[in-house]
Amino acid sequence: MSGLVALPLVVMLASSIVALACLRYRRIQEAIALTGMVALVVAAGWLLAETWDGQILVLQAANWPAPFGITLVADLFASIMVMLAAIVGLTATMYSVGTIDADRERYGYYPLMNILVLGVCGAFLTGDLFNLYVWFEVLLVASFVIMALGGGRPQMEGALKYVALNLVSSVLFLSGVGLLYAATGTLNMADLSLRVAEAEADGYMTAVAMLFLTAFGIKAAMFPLFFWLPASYHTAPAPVAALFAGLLTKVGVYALIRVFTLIFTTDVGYTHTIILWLSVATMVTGVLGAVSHNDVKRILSFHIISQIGYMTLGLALFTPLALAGSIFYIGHHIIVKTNLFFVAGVIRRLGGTYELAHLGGLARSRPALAVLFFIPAFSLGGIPPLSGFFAKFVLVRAAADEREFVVLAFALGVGLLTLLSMTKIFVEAFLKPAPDGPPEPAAGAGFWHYTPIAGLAALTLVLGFAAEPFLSAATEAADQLMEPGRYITAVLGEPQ
Amino acid sequence: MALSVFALCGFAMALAAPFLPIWRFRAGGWLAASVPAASFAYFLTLVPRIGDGEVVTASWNWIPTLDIAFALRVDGLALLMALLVSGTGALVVLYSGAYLQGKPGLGRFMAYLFGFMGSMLGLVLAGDLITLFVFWELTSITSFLLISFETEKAEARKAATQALLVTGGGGLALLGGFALIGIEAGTYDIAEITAGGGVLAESSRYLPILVLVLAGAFTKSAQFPFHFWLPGAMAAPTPVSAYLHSATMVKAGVYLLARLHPALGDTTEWTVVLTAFGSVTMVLGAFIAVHQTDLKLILAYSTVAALGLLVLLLGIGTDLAVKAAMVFLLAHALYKGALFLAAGSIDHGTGTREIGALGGLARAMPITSAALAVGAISLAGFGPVLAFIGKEALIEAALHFDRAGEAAVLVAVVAGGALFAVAAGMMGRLLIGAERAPHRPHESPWEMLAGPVLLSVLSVVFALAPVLIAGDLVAPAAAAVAGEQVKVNLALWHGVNTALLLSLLSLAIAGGVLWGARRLRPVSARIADAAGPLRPGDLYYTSLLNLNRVARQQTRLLQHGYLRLYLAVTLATAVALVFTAITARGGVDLDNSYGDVAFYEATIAGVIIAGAGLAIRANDRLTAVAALGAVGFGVALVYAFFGAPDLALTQFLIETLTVLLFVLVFYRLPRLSDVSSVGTRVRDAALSIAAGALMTVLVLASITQTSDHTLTAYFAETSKPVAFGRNVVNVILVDFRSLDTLGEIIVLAVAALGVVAMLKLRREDSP
Amino acid sequence: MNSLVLRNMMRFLASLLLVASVFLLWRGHNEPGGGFAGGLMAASAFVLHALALGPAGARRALRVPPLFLIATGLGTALLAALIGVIAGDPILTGHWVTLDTPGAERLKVGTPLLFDTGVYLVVVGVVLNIILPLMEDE
Amino acid sequence: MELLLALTVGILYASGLYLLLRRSLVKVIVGLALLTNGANLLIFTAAGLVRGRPPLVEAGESVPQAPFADPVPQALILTAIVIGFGLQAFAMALAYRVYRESGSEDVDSLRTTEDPSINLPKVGTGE
Repeated sequence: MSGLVALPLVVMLASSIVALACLRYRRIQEAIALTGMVALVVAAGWLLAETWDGQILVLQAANWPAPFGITLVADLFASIMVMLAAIVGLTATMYSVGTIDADRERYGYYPLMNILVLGVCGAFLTGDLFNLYVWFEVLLVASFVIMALGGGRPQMEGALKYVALNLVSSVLFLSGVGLLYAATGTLNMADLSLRVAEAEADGYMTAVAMLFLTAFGIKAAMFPLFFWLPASYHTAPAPVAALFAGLLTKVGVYALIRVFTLIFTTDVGYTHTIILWLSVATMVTGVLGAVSHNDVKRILSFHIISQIGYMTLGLALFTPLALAGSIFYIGHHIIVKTNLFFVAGVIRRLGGTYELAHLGGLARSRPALAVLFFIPAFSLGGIPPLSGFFAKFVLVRAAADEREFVVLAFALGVGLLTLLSMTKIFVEAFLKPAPDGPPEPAAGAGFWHYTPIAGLAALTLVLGFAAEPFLSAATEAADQLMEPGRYITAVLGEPQ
Repeated sequence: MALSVFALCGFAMALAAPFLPIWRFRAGGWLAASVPAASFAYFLTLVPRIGDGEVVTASWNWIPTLDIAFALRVDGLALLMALLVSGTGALVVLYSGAYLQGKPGLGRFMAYLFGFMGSMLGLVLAGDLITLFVFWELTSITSFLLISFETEKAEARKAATQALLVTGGGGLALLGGFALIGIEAGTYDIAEITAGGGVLAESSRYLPILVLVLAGAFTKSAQFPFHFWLPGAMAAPTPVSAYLHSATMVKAGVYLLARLHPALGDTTEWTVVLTAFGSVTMVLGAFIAVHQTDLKLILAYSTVAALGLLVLLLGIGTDLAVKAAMVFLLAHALYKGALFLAAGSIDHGTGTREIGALGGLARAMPITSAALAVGAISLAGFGPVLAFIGKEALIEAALHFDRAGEAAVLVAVVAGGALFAVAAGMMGRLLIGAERAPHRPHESPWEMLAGPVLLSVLSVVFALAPVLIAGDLVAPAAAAVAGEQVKVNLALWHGVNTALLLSLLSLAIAGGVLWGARRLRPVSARIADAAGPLRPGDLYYTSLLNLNRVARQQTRLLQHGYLRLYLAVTLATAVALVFTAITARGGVDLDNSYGDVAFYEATIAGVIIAGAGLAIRANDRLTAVAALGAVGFGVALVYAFFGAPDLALTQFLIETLTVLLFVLVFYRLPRLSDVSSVGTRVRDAALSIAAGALMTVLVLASITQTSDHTLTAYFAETSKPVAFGRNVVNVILVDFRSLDTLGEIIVLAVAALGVVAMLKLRREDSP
Repeated sequence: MNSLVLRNMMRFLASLLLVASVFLLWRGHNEPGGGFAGGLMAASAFVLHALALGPAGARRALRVPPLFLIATGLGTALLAALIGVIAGDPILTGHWVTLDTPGAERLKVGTPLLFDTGVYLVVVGVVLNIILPLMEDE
Repeated sequence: MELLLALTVGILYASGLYLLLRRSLVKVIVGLALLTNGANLLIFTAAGLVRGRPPLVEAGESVPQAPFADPVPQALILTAIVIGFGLQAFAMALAYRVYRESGSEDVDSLRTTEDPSINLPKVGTGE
């Protein structure tokens, strides 16, 4: 069954190649992209089913034994992430079919989407640090192009900042890999875990760890490295913003969690304390940014940052429960945030703007949409029994366990401000009477918009009401992360 | 099973309500009311069993991973509350059907109302802290929806948001408190926690737990200084007010305190905080009520006072006090429900709630007036009503309170006096005298009268025959709160005793208040003006405004749009993190002899460095390209001289292409100009040099690290025999690490797509 | 300069570069070179062509759109990656066949070479896809 | 030589970063190119230098003759160079497009979508 690990990558690569070859035919491209994403969901589901009970699937690509070749590893955490990527990919593609303009499609929108998801899945599944760099570049360059595809001035401004800051991250990452290889002579992450543990305990390894923290911190949009995110996300069309908001920063978080549970665990007292306070700062600055804005998309963008803080908080606390909280939070956030950007897109289509001041009356004219916004929004606000509540609760409990009361207070306070923002959007865009005359003629929304929204909303409900299987999976995944021995044995075989 | 069905049927109705076709008909209301009525009947059947000390439970292992159960548990306290919730629920649904008949959105309103009822029932019946919390937050959300029901009113939206934020904030604190309780008690099961006795009270986390739980309870139950949201919530339609304020939501906080009393109560902190806040809230609520002219606001502030009273009683915490609290809880639910429904009826029948504009309604609206009268008598606490028994019990409890009995008595008497004044004013203005109203008053339909009448009748009946409730209802409830059996003997007439005398004293105070109210109004208005910014309601708005201001300033500071500064901060962070790591961890090892330098090598390095320097100084494009080329080719030479011909070849070819690209792209761009100030340049230079220096240090340090060459050896040994290639680098690229190469060509392909898009996309449109 | 002479010279040089590029690809497994360097060299043949005779001429000489080359190259690499899977091996596993050429060293042809050919095609397509539009963009 | 190359790496980083912080778009792009070269050279130097001796197996032999240069960093750098080239090309096209859309190559002028002084009335406070 280990060949299964490569299946998501093969599926995405194949569909992107075919879509690339059919660049001239819009409908065919859409059909291929959709088929590819459905196939990815199936592949990811299969992979998840195989790893659900804690088994770690390992594939030695090109059939060279680890640590010599490149190893693909699907532990439960990776499988969960691939599944989430598949869900976001599928829904975003569906939404795109109803939204994306012919120009973007002609210049490769769908193949790029597929490649983006390919890069994301590759990053989740690889067990090799340099290969991780490569997948990061794949997803990054695809996201660059998608971000810039609009071609107008706002998109260009956003894309430039996005590109420049992310390239700095790539350079730092690459430097880190080089320095780590120089010190250990290996690139396989399981092997690195062993070698770094044996390395001298001077400043070198910690400094290298900080390089990785900065590099991944930029991708994850942590404080004070997040500037690219609010600078760019709001310039992208709704499905792109949704895909980016749901998925991309989480790749950074994934990499942080992977590296700081598998490789850099020798100096936890130092490294994870830094992550802890950066997480708190991330939560606070992000939510304040959201409070300061009155534009639906900008509010949502800043909230991403704030919630990244929660996810890295779990890593920083570094207990099985806390990590389980992080993982569950990631899953919840990906589904909910993607959906909120979709809804924002529909709000824009119906109301002609993202500005709260010019919106209103949607609860009356579109009650179903109000419900579909209500579910993810108040899930994000942490209202039980929606998914966000359990995500927050586990982290709160973990922080209380560790007696981090200051952190706990911040986490709860930020939760309140999140609720404030969501209420603000709900009240202004939905409850408030519609202002006279929309600024632009409304575009309307149909099957391709509502289906992904309704699907994700349903998932949010399932993730909340029937949280147990997901929480227990998150716990199992966290246990695997906290005991790297299992991962290492799976990759390198039994120690001699 | 039956328990869960009857507890949760509200949610089923909530989901169905918007789609039910019954709301257009008059019968819709009473059809719907039959659902909570059925629940009420079910809970009534439990009364004897619970009275015998039995406990009815239902439980599912909801989330075993986190030890969270979905558990329902009916004991005396839960049953009392459940009866109130379902009973008033049925009456309010019936009432709303008529009150809002024909209004658009009645289905939606019913959905919210049933959702609220389900949440409230779940809250009081929860046997697990997390289950309780789930319903707790759901009551906040559903009441948000109810208060904002008339969405076109800005005031309603504002009040709803305010209520949600205040109670939601409290809810978050509560969540923290519950998490701590879970850690200390090792369970979320309420029965186990309360049976644990002093475990929590003696734990080291007691104080944080208490603070967090009280924050939740006080916000929900509108205790000072959080009382301001409650009158704001009057923007809701009247049935909502009745429901929120009589039986339910605001009592949730009190309920929680009562529920956790066995686990958290009876400590000095508990007693002091609860009695203090309860007293302040009670007096404050009563005195603000005196000054109100809007019927609903009068009732709202008197509710604040009543909630203060309940908290005060739970703070005192003696058996007497607990018993008084339970009686008063029931009494208040009955009379306040009647009053609110009657007030709605008056609003409905006359078109206003301003008592100044009303008068002499007794004739035109006799039934409503009668109910109002009973309610007012209850509010005053004098007469054959259950509230009187409650008030007597309160004074009795205060008298026997050994810590600060005198103060408690004083509070009760003073606040009681003010409330009496409120009640008297209300009755005098509304019922007696010449008929006055904006339009001709008319009596309401029977659906709207059933509630106030029934509740008033019960108020009187229970007062006259307290035996109906003492043993089966109040005693088990009090036992659940006290954590032990409590003897409950209720009677309307105890003879002339201290309590009665004190009641009479408060009557005198009421006279004083009534007499002084008009004269004192200018004074109190001036005080209010002076204390304006400190008023909790204003404090809420100023803090919201300040929050907005701070958020704006922060965002302006961080997200200003200058890419250079973003880069600078990012870079500074990296430098700071790496530098601190090195110094904090004892530096890095640099003791090493670094080999000799051949002349040609030094030359190459020199070329690279010179190229870099030139690139910095270049102010025209050609120089920049040339400088870049020098660096690139220099690096290629380094590769060539140090055993990397493939790299050299590739770098050489790439460099050529890059130069070509630069030429093709940059001849279209304007002349380079650097307009940064000297200060900026110095700052940037310092930052860059620091980063570069750190990199140099790390590279040097890397050489001293003991590295391992297993990989290299393996590749060298297998490249030819197993992978059939003599160029090890190429074999790595296309075989050992071919996955990297696959990724690499994907990157190239995407970059090519990107370049084409940037050059050609919509070029027809752009100028 | 005489444009005819230049044109012929360029054509000759371009053909030479193309041949050299295939050689570079072929020998890459044993000597410095490989698909990437080969692809770059092939691309520079067409760039040279374009510099001398204009991008349109280069596109004609190429016969297929660069994008098609990219897709084909990626497809070839994927194919090479999947051949091993049919045999039940992990993706990208090398499989070799030995061609017995009389007289010479036994010739081994395998999926890594096919993979490298994919790289070659992608690189040619990419470089041309970037350079040609730039040259056309006035 | 390690010392000299380490110094060179540092200088490449420093100059690349300095250029990245300029207002001129072209300089930013040049800075990125310098940084890419710096990172590649860093990997090369940090992994250890061996003069001459490429990791090639002589015809007829089965292993390369020791000492030979470590092939692993070379393979990594090769991949990195190519990726760097792709990004560089895209960044240049992007810069060109930015210039064409905004009519300026001053990075500081590119903040029309983020200018915090453009803000609407406060919402949610009831004002």
